[in-house]
Amino acid sequence: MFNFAMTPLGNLFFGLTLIVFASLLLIKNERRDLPLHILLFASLGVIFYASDLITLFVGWEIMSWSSYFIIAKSARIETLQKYIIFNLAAGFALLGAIVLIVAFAGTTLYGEIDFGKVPEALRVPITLLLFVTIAIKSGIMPFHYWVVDTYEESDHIFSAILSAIISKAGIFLFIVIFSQIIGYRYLHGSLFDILAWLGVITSIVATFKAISQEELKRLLAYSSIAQIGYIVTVLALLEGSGIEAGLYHTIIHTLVKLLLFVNIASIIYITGKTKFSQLGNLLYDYPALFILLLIGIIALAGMPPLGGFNSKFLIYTTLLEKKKALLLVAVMFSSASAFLYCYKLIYGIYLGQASGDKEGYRELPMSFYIPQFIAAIILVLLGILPSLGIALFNPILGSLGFEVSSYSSLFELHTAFASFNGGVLMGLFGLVFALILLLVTSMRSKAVKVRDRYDISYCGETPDPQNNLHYGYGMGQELRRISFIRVILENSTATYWEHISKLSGDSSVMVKKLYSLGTQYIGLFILLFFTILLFLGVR
Amino acid sequence: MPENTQEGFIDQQKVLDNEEYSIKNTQSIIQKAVDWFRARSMFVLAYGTGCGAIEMPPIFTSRYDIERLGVVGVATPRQADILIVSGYCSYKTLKRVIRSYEQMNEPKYVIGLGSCTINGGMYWDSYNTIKKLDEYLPVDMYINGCMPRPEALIEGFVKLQDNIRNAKSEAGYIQYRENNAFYRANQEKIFGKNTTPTFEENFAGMNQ
Amino acid sequence: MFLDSLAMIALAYIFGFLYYGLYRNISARVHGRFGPSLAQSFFDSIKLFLKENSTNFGWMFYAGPIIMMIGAITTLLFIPYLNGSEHLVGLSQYGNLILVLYLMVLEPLGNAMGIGSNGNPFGVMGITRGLTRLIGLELPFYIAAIGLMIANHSADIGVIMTNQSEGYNAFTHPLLFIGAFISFLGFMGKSPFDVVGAPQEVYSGPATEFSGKFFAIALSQSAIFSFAKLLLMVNLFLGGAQSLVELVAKTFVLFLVAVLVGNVYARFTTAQSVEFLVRVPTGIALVGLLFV
Amino acid sequence: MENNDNRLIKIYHGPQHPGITGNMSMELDLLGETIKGARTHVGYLHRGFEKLIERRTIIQAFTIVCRICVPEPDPNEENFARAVEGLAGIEISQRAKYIRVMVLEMARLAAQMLWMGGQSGSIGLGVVGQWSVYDRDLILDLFEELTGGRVYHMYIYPGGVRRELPNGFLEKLAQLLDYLEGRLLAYDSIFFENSTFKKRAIGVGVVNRDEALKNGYVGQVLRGCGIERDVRRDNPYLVYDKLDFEIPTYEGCDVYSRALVRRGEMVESIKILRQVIAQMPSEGAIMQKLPKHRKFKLPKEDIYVATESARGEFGYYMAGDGSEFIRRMQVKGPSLIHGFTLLENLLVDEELSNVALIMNSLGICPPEMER
Repeated sequence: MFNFAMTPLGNLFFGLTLIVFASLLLIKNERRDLPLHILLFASLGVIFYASDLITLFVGWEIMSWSSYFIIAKSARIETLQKYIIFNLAAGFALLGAIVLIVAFAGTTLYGEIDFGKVPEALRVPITLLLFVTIAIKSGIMPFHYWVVDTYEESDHIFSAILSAIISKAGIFLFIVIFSQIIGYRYLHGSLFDILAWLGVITSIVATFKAISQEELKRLLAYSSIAQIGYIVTVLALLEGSGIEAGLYHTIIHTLVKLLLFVNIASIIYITGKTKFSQLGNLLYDYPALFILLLIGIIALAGMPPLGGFNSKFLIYTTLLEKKKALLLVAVMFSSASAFLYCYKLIYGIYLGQASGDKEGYRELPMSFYIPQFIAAIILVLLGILPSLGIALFNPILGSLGFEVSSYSSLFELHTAFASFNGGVLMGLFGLVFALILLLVTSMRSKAVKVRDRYDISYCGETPDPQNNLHYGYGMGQELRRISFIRVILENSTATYWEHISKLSGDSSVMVKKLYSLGTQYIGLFILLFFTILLFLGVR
Repeated sequence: MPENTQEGFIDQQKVLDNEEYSIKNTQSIIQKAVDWFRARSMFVLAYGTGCGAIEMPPIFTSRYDIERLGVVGVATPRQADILIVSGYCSYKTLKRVIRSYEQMNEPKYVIGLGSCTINGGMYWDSYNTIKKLDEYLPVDMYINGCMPRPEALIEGFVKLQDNIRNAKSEAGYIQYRENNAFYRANQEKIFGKNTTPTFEENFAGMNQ
Repeated sequence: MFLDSLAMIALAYIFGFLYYGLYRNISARVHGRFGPSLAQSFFDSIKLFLKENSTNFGWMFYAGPIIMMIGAITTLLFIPYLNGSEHLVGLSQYGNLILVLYLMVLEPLGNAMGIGSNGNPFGVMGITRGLTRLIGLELPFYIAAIGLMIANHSADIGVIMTNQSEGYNAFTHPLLFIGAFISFLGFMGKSPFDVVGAPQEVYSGPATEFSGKFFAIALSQSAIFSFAKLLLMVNLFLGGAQSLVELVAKTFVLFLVAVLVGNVYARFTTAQSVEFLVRVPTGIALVGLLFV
Repeated sequence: MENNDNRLIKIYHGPQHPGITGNMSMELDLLGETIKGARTHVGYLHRGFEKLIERRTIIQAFTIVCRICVPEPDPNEENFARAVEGLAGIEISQRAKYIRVMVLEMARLAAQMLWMGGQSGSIGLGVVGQWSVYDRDLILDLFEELTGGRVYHMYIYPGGVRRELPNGFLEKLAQLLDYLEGRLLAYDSIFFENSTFKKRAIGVGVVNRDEALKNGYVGQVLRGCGIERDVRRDNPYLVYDKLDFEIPTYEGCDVYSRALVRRGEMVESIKILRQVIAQMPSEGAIMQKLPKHRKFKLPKEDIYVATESARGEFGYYMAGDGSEFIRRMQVKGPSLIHGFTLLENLLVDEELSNVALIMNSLGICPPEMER
């Protein structure tokens, strides 16, 4: 009944899952429900290693439901409703697509499906159904409505799983369905152009939304949406190099979000506070956490010399090769705007002046550091050896039937447009850092340490510790003065979905009214129905 | 001490001119070079404490153009080398002036501008202004007059540069560090214990 | 390679400060005064290095100027100085334009780290302004860079530079050049885009707490970095230079235009500058991109 | 304002800040860079003038009144002199009146030049300040020639003016006026017509027209709202009723309107000065005979006099008590109401970038606010 196969693609995703789960399960968490987590883990394994559509679907549903029950422990009922409605829709869409494919192809096994047998007219609806599934799971506009609330309200550690792995199930589905099962030659290109634009618009909107957030986890949730937007954009190019770039970004994003969510979970564990306006100046209390977060946001922003740059580089060069200039402009714009929320994240928590006292802070268990360390080390390693990722993806590309990219050394990331050497870059950074540090410390000028954090240049006045000096909330507020960003910030899909829910509520009331009508009306309706049938039949 | 003049006052100019009492010029070559650079580049924190602020725009703009001498205005005390106390200081202002001065990094110099910083000037009998600035801060250069002309200001700067370059007099910041108790006591006369907050801490850090 | 890189840094340091001295002099002439000596900026930076003490806000405070300096130096080393020369190439064969575009952002981000750690609200406001301005600033520049990369089928700066033998990109792609140039004015921190450290608004912005050697490093890096930016503009749009003399001439012309424009415009607010940058130069550059 | 949940941050804009006009301070509550609350802090410049004057004789007091407002000391001297003359019943000569008008208008011109530097500096347009401070210095040179002082003149004296005009002074003044008139065109192109200045200034710092009258705002704030108020016209003193000049008004109520009003006033000042040069009687005493120093006593009466300074109505209330000391002197400058009521209200929901801009356009002068 259920068929499984070990594929390189499955290996990659399952490997990521393994890293995330193994490191996260080490963290002691009294609220965690272990059986459900194991069920979720197993379901992810089923998805990644399935080799027929029914198995895939079963895995998919188990994944949705097991995460539902995990989220249900902490989330509000509205959030749960949002989650389950959207994920049910995703499941139904997937089921619909599978049924249609199987009905015409006659088999559920990946290898035997010939999409050519599906009539032309049905190909677009099937693609659309799959789009809906992928968009809901990965949170592409306008289907990201459930994502942010769910991320915010689920358990702090589970948010990491949601962002790092479960959102990637949509990416996995994209690659498997479109490149392996259906095959790019049968697909309608313009539909995917629209999807690419949807992806990039998602990332722009989510970036600005992220900047204006006040809650730590909401910022990260929007940032997840934005990053997955890039992946979808580059996958929707339907190219081998696109898959390569998408996979690279998937890896980076998984690691980064693992690091960031666990880091923020640690901060919330220590302080019990969840807002930028309540935190600040934790740098000298938790330097290790700070440096880990710094590594995380450097990778998130895609700055050299860490691994984050490699995937951005691949995305850009892929778009350049396809001459998608406008798409590339939009991607770069979004990624340039992302610096602001990256900085807000690190400033709001670790820098600036403390807002409020530090009483009641808890000791952080060492287990919180492990996932962050693992992620950070891999990110640094990928920065030095950028072609490590390519080495990893080449079997996948080969198994999917794409051209394999070549690389001369692991240090160098080579594309048709350009190449760069990660080892040289990292070496240069280290060398310059060391030299300048030497210069600074050996200088004649003594650095006099300020004992009082409030000894700042404050226009001659003396700041009062009672007054807030932490800019955590204010950062990004000024964006509302810029007209096009204001448009983004003040509109949300919430109103749209609320409208739909109101509409469906109204219609259900109508249906209900229909049922509560008197018998004579029902008779009338039946008469009407048959009359219409008769007319139709005569025609 | 040089001989007193008939009025019983010490002739300050004679003190300055007297080789015996002027500070021995014992700069090493390196120190000479360092002092040359310090004299050549002066970042000024022009604190407009009083009327004197009105003669600041002319010296920084095109008529008198003090940037020729390497004198530039900066906004924050952290980068400044020279604090210009321009005119009388009310008690409230004095506190801010002292705080700005303490936030400056050594070497730092103070220019007192106008008669009010010397002896209270016009406001000798005012209840809210200090009379002698050098009871609270070490003043390296006084420029008298009400208003001092821009030319006088420029001359003050040139003299101060000369003093720094040739190490003619002991810089005020050293006095402030070494005779801190004196200044502190005078400041406390005005502010009570409620003086600038990071006063002690800054000096504690410096001695390390 | 090491000596080569050192020579690049030294040249950039000297030219950067000389240009800054020229900037002060030219501005002074516009103001109707003499201005300081050309070497005044050197004196300032050496004086700052020689200050007896400088205020320090903890170990993270060191990081700000250092990361800024790294940003400036790495940007510089990945841009070749001369067209078709073996010398003064630095590490440019290991990098490309996309990398340089990203390295240029390192400076504000590194700055942000150090300034955040001192807890001065003015500094953070300046940083936020800078990062907000970056949103608008990068857009036209990126569009121009993308246009050039697509037109040349390469993201290698050297290739783009040598491909201009028949005509400078500034003339073959004038719209891209105009767009990039306006955003270049912003990158140089000239009016009307000088919102970051606006003294009348946010005290000194990011530099508020920098003193002594930290400020000296910040000044040096800004000299190196502005020369790197000039170099990038010359390489991308003016066909690079065959010799150092030509390089100086070309960068100086660009610099002069930036100075003169900066002198006669008032400062925008942050929102106004982003809106302006997103409307005008981006529009121009987008039209230019369509021609490519 | 309630700082709920640390959303607002508190910063001080001044006293040691390049964006503040003089030694005062604004305490600002910021949400992002948007101001949610503003409080003016003063006291940095308080010298107790009104107290000091009580223990000085009239002649002694005359030397310190000019220090009340530094950028523009002459309206103080004029107010003081006119109040003493009013109380003591001294009538000054026509020639002295013309000289006083000349000094006042030169001072207005110089003050507007300085304002122009400040206003343009507040938006980073340094070049205008460099030029205008230079041009102001040329006026100060004439002042120096006339009175001996660049900034503080101590020239307008109860009973007239202190010194005769130097030889050829009026010709020099006429030359300077021609020069300044030419310079105004340059300022137009670089400042008043500058597209970036317009973009910054139009629609910023809009004063409510009704409140402007109700709260007693004066000067450019009123005239920038299109309300034609000017002490020189409404309540003429000296020889202003014999001079032909207009009161420029603009309807915008914003920073730009106020800038244009000031520009118009510069033109009018030049016009007035030319008329003064033409009309000034060449003969006549400049100084009335005054009682001896210790016998110069003021009757037990009080008086209010007002002069139109470069920033609006500047009034003195003076009361004598029959002794050689002034019993009470109260200064009413334009800055107090502008700096407190108006500025605190205007800044709410404004950007931080516009604080210096608005403050400069209101013409706030802290020394005169605190005395």
